[in-house]
Amino acid sequence: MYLWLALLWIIGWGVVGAVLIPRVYARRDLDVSQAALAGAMVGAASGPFGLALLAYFTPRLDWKWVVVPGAATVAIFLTAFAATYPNNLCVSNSAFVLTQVVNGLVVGIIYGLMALGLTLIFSILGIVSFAHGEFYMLGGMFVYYLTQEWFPGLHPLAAVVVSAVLTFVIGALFEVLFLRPMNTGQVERPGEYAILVTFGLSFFLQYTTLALVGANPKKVPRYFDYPRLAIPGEEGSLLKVTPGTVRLFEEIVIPSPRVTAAVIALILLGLLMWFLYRTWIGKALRAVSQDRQAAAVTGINPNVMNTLAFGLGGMLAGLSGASLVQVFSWVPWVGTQAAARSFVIIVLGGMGSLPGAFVGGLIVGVVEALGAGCVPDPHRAAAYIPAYGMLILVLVLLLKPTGLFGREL
Amino acid sequence: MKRVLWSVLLIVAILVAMVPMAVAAPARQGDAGFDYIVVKDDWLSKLALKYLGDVFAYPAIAYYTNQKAAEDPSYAKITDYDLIEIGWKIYIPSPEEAQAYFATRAQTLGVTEGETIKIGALAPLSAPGSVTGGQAMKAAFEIALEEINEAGGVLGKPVELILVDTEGLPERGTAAMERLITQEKVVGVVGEYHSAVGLTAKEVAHKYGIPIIFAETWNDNITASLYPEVFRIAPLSSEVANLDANFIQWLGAKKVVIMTENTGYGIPAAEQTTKKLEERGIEAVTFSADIGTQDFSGIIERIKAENPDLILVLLTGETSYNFEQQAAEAGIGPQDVMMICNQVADDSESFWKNVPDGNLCFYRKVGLPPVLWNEKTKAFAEKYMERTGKTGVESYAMEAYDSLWLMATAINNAGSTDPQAIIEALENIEYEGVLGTITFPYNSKNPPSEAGVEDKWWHQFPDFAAVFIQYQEPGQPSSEAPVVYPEKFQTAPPILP
Amino acid sequence: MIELEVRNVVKHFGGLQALKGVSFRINGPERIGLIGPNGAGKTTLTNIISGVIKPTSGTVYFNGERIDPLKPYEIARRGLGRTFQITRAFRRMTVMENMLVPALALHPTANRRALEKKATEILEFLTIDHLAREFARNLSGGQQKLLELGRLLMLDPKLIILDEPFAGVHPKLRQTIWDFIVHVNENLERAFIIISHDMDTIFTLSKRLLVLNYGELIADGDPEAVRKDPRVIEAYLGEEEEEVAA
Amino acid sequence: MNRNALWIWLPLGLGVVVMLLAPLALVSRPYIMHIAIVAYFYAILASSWALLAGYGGQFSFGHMAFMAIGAYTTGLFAKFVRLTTVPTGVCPEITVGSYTLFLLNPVTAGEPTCLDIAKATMPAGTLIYRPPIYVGILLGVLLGGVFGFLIGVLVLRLRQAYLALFTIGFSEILRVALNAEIAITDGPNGLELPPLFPKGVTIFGMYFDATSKIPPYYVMLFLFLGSMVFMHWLASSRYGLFFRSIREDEEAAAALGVNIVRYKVLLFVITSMIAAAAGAVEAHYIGVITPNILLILQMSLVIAMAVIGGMESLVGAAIGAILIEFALEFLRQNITIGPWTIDMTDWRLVFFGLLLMLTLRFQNNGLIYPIIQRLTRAGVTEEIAARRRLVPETVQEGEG
Repeated sequence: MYLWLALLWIIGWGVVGAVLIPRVYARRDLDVSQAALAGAMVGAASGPFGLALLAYFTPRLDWKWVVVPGAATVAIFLTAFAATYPNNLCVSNSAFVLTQVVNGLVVGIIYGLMALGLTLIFSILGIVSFAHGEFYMLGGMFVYYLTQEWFPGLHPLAAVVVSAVLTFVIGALFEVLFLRPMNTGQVERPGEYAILVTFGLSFFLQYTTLALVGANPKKVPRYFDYPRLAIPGEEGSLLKVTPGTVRLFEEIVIPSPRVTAAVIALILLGLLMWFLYRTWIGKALRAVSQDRQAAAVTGINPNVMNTLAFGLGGMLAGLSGASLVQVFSWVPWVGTQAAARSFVIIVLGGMGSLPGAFVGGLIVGVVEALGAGCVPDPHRAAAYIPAYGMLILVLVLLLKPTGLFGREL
Repeated sequence: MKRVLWSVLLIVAILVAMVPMAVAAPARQGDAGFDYIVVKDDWLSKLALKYLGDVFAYPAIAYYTNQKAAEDPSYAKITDYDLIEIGWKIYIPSPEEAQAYFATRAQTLGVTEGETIKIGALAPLSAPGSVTGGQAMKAAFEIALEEINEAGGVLGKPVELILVDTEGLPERGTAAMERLITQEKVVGVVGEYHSAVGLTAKEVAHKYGIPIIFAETWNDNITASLYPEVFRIAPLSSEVANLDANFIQWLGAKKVVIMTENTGYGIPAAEQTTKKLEERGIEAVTFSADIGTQDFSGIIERIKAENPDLILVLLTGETSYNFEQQAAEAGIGPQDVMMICNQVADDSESFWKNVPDGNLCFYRKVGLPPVLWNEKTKAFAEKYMERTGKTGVESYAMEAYDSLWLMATAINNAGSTDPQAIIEALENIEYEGVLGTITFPYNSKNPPSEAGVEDKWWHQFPDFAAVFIQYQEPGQPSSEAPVVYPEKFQTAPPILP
Repeated sequence: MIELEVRNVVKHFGGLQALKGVSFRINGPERIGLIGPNGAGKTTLTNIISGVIKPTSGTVYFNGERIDPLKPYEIARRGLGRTFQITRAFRRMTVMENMLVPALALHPTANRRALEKKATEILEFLTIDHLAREFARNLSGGQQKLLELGRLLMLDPKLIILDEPFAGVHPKLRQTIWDFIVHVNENLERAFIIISHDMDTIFTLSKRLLVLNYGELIADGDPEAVRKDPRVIEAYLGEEEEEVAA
Repeated sequence: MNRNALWIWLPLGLGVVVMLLAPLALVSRPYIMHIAIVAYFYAILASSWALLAGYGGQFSFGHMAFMAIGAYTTGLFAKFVRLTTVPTGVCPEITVGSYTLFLLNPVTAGEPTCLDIAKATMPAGTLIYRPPIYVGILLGVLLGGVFGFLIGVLVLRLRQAYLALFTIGFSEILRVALNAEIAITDGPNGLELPPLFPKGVTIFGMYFDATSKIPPYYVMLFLFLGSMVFMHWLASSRYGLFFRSIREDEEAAAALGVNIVRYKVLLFVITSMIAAAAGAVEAHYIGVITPNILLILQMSLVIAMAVIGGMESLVGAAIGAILIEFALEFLRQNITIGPWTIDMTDWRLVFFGLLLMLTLRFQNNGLIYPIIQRLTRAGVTEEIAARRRLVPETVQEGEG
């Protein structure tokens, strides 16, 4: 009951604030870039009182005006939630909440890696690849076929590397064949063309895979069996490792394949950062993403960079697939939801922002875990999983289309 | 101009691609056979299309050429249909000769020349349907079809099976039924996996009065609408719930978590099971998830907090594997609490690959327990596993196989393809199948209302057997996994975690 | 009546002061050149007058009505037309369709044939009437500039702001544009504000010159006076090289 | 009427005549009729999407969501709304005159609704009516328009990929909600709807029962032709010019006096209403509607139809949709399990994806539109060349 009242308050005054405050600011010739978001947050947190003050004094809006009332809104929501469902595990059991958060973070790292590929493509080519999920699917499929069917006994990590190369090649090939014409003026509406042609690619890859490998779920055994380990000791251990699980503080259990996947993802992130910031090609890529013309003048061939970026982007998706095929069962349509999640992440983080993709991945991971963990009705909790991310997407696009770390639109 | 040319070319290409599929090109009549020297870019099917008007008539060319080669060495000998060389002399038969060849060939297969009897089949073969299930059913249909035709077909004519993809979508189910009945003029329809599709398909069958035997649609309402055309050899959802509840009670569980999929199969099944469990004083909590959910970690923590003695998995396909393995990894797998895994676990190779930590899983298997397998079941299982490379036979494959055989038998019994006659034959049938002896005791002569049973038993195969099997060693093939319940079939006691 | 009054317009972009209180008046069908070094605020001023951006402070009146709070399309419908620095023809529409957009926006219920006739006349003057059914994307750059001018005239504007009308145009077409401006200004009595980097053209073409430098209006007068203005000379000293490049 | 116009109107007129008379030939082949009805349904969706995206440049992936809003509105209306002569006293209701309009409460299967409870107390002979189908359809169209307005206003600032992502998000949320709220929408099982003419219909003295395909064929055909005529009129009126100018360059259009906000929102409202109408009629025809029609796969089908036909042409998109619907159905037919098996179920969508990509890459305007354009623009080049000679002073080439 309290919860619904609180939600009504938050949404109602949030909308009022989001609509009203920009108008007030515009009328007074003030900077309105943050007004919608700040208005929504202040409205949601403090209702008419805060809004009246804001409209009267019209202070300069910086990030504080978003973060503080934002936090207050979350606090109101949580309080109302706790008051309505005092027996909910998210209220009564801190270990449970912690487990959910840690689980969300672990998965979020991998989501982030995948979204990083998408954001890399966006920052260089200026397009959103709708075929991103299929690269993720292919990455996993390649590892499965390499280690289980074609070369049994091949070390999974070697297969991960090969699968990365293959997804890179597919991405680069597609870029050369279908996306390059965009830059040479052969295509009338580049933006729309890019959406559609990647869409077509997604269709093509998914159904070709289905026709070739069928619908039976595939899975690779976990890459590493961890040694048994307990720190400091078996009793009251802080960290306890068994072949299949990693246990923190006795309470938080993370399956080991996920830890492996997250560690692979973190290593890859490091490699990617090194590549982008320390190598000549990486610097050239970043230069192209900042200013195409200027980069071209300094002798960087933007076409090559495009191919490289699309291949790399596909490869990152493929790598996250390759590291998750030991966690989830793999079918040809496995990429659809993963792709949708990547869209959410890059919008949340800011399109084209690398740190944004990583942070966005963590946030989405945690939100999904908490959503599944905390929504009171057990029937709805999991059924709405795909919607949690989409809700973030829609809200971000409405309130702050540039995302957390985005450049101006 | 160039663009228009392109467009016209592409459209023409599409249309040309469609034409041979829509209408088979008529064979040219009256031409005599002749010799032909192979030139560049020839291949047999192309020649067959060109001279015989049928792209699939190439075996006839090979047959006659080889016959001539036996007498006259100047003719080439074709051992591989895909390999002909430039300069080879081959013999292109006249269309009559080609037809004669196919007629004799058909006879050697036990099929008489002439029109075929068409039976329609429904199965989900593309997403969002359960492609896994659909493909298994398809393989079973193929086996049954071959056997039927080898045994001489139906009413002395070969059976033609027209399998239509329903995509798991009710609206596609309607379209598929419309097509089968009005376009293909099938005399009966068999199959289907998804209950949601079954619910709409039965309406079309009823509208046109064509008999349909449902293979794997468990929803009670399918038979409960008392349509004379609708038969079912799959179990009833509510009865399965009853079986599950009995088993759970027998295992001694006090608190059960049901993890179900958010579909026309999962939701009612979970509701019915909950009801049956409550009648037995067992507490049940249901969690539901979208099909295709990958990450269950959030839900699994909640299930853990419920502290159940038993988890019943009503998810299907890869979603069930995802849940079972993740539960095992999080410490509430089958080795920690009792878990009734989904029946897809019966494909043990796939199961162990996807759920390596799934030892001690129970699963329900509809159909006869292996100890009671008849010769037919064993023969089918062998063929099926050979064809699909699987290590077990799913119940829906058995049901698909039986549904087609049942329809063929009924037509033979009826002695005609008249729908009314077939329906009557089905009502009186007593057919030995891989599922056991199939009968439909609650029919127009013995309606459920008079027999004192619920409407859902109408035209329902009542004796569907179901046993519970448990994997007791990691990697165990399902054929070796023991039956643990019911006790009269028990081959080993259950191992409780 | 043509009367534009810009009163003390100030515009900030973050910390940057793009305009520092610009005021001027236009009365009647004048032909005004607006010049200034790069970054002087010429485009900002145009955008404020046409309503694309709002001034931080200050007001703009057009024919006695305050227009700075209005939306761009409302300002356009009041008879204040503009072009953009880069050519912005509607590329996937035919020349005639390009011409009809402003006309129908202004007179939604007008007889289409009459509008087409009017458009044809304008196109004839601009020597591109034979291209009426051609898609704008198939026109050369100069022809697209001509189309933009013609399209603007269909809006029946009282005051026309042209942003670099001669940039990158073939010398022969340049003459056509020049004639067009003079014709519309003198025969149809419309006012012009022309922004250009091309000093020769602008000094010859305009009757009055406004000079912006660092967001301030440093000169306002007839071309000869402006040419001798020490502040203008100072502003342009050392800028000549860049001007040519632009 | 000149020669060119004849070449356009003749085939179009012939096509319409064929469509009108087709049932005479197909009366014994309901399956072909069925495909035709579904093809018209997709044609309406593809052409209205072409108006939205091809003309207006609003790249929405939410078109199926509006269709679903239309379908579910009329479905829920038929499921929950009843009229009676006596107030029930237990259901939420309003009484107007001697009639009471009331809502049934959502219940899980098997439980009694408030009407079942109320029936016990109602006097004998009380009449309970289902409101007519067309009211539900109109409501669906209206609600489609309302949602179109809301989405149109919300996405004003968003371009291209952002708009695409926003609309995907909207449509996914709707799908998940329809899936999860089983008590109301019947979830993935699908909401069952009464047929378009529950009691059958008599046209020109001929009676057609509720299951006959002829009345729904004509309803869908007239909806299709009607919306085509309307959209064609709209596209060739000033609205069409404004939509296209907004697609080309919003800022330039505004500088020429076009009220961008108004026309963008209007475009969303109109196309959403058309989609909703198609969805409502289709849902009644099929008899069941499931949330799966909101899968991105279904949306991509509509988009691909429009693209392959030609996004910038309403007629092109419609023809593309009809051709592809028939092609997909016939390609599907090839799964015969006889001596030879060609598994088209697996490969047909592969070819379809390939066709989409190749069309985009090499035939940007689709496959149908260039042909139409060739007819409508026949002679333009010659005319330009001819008139150029008449105007010798024309300067040949600028140096853009």
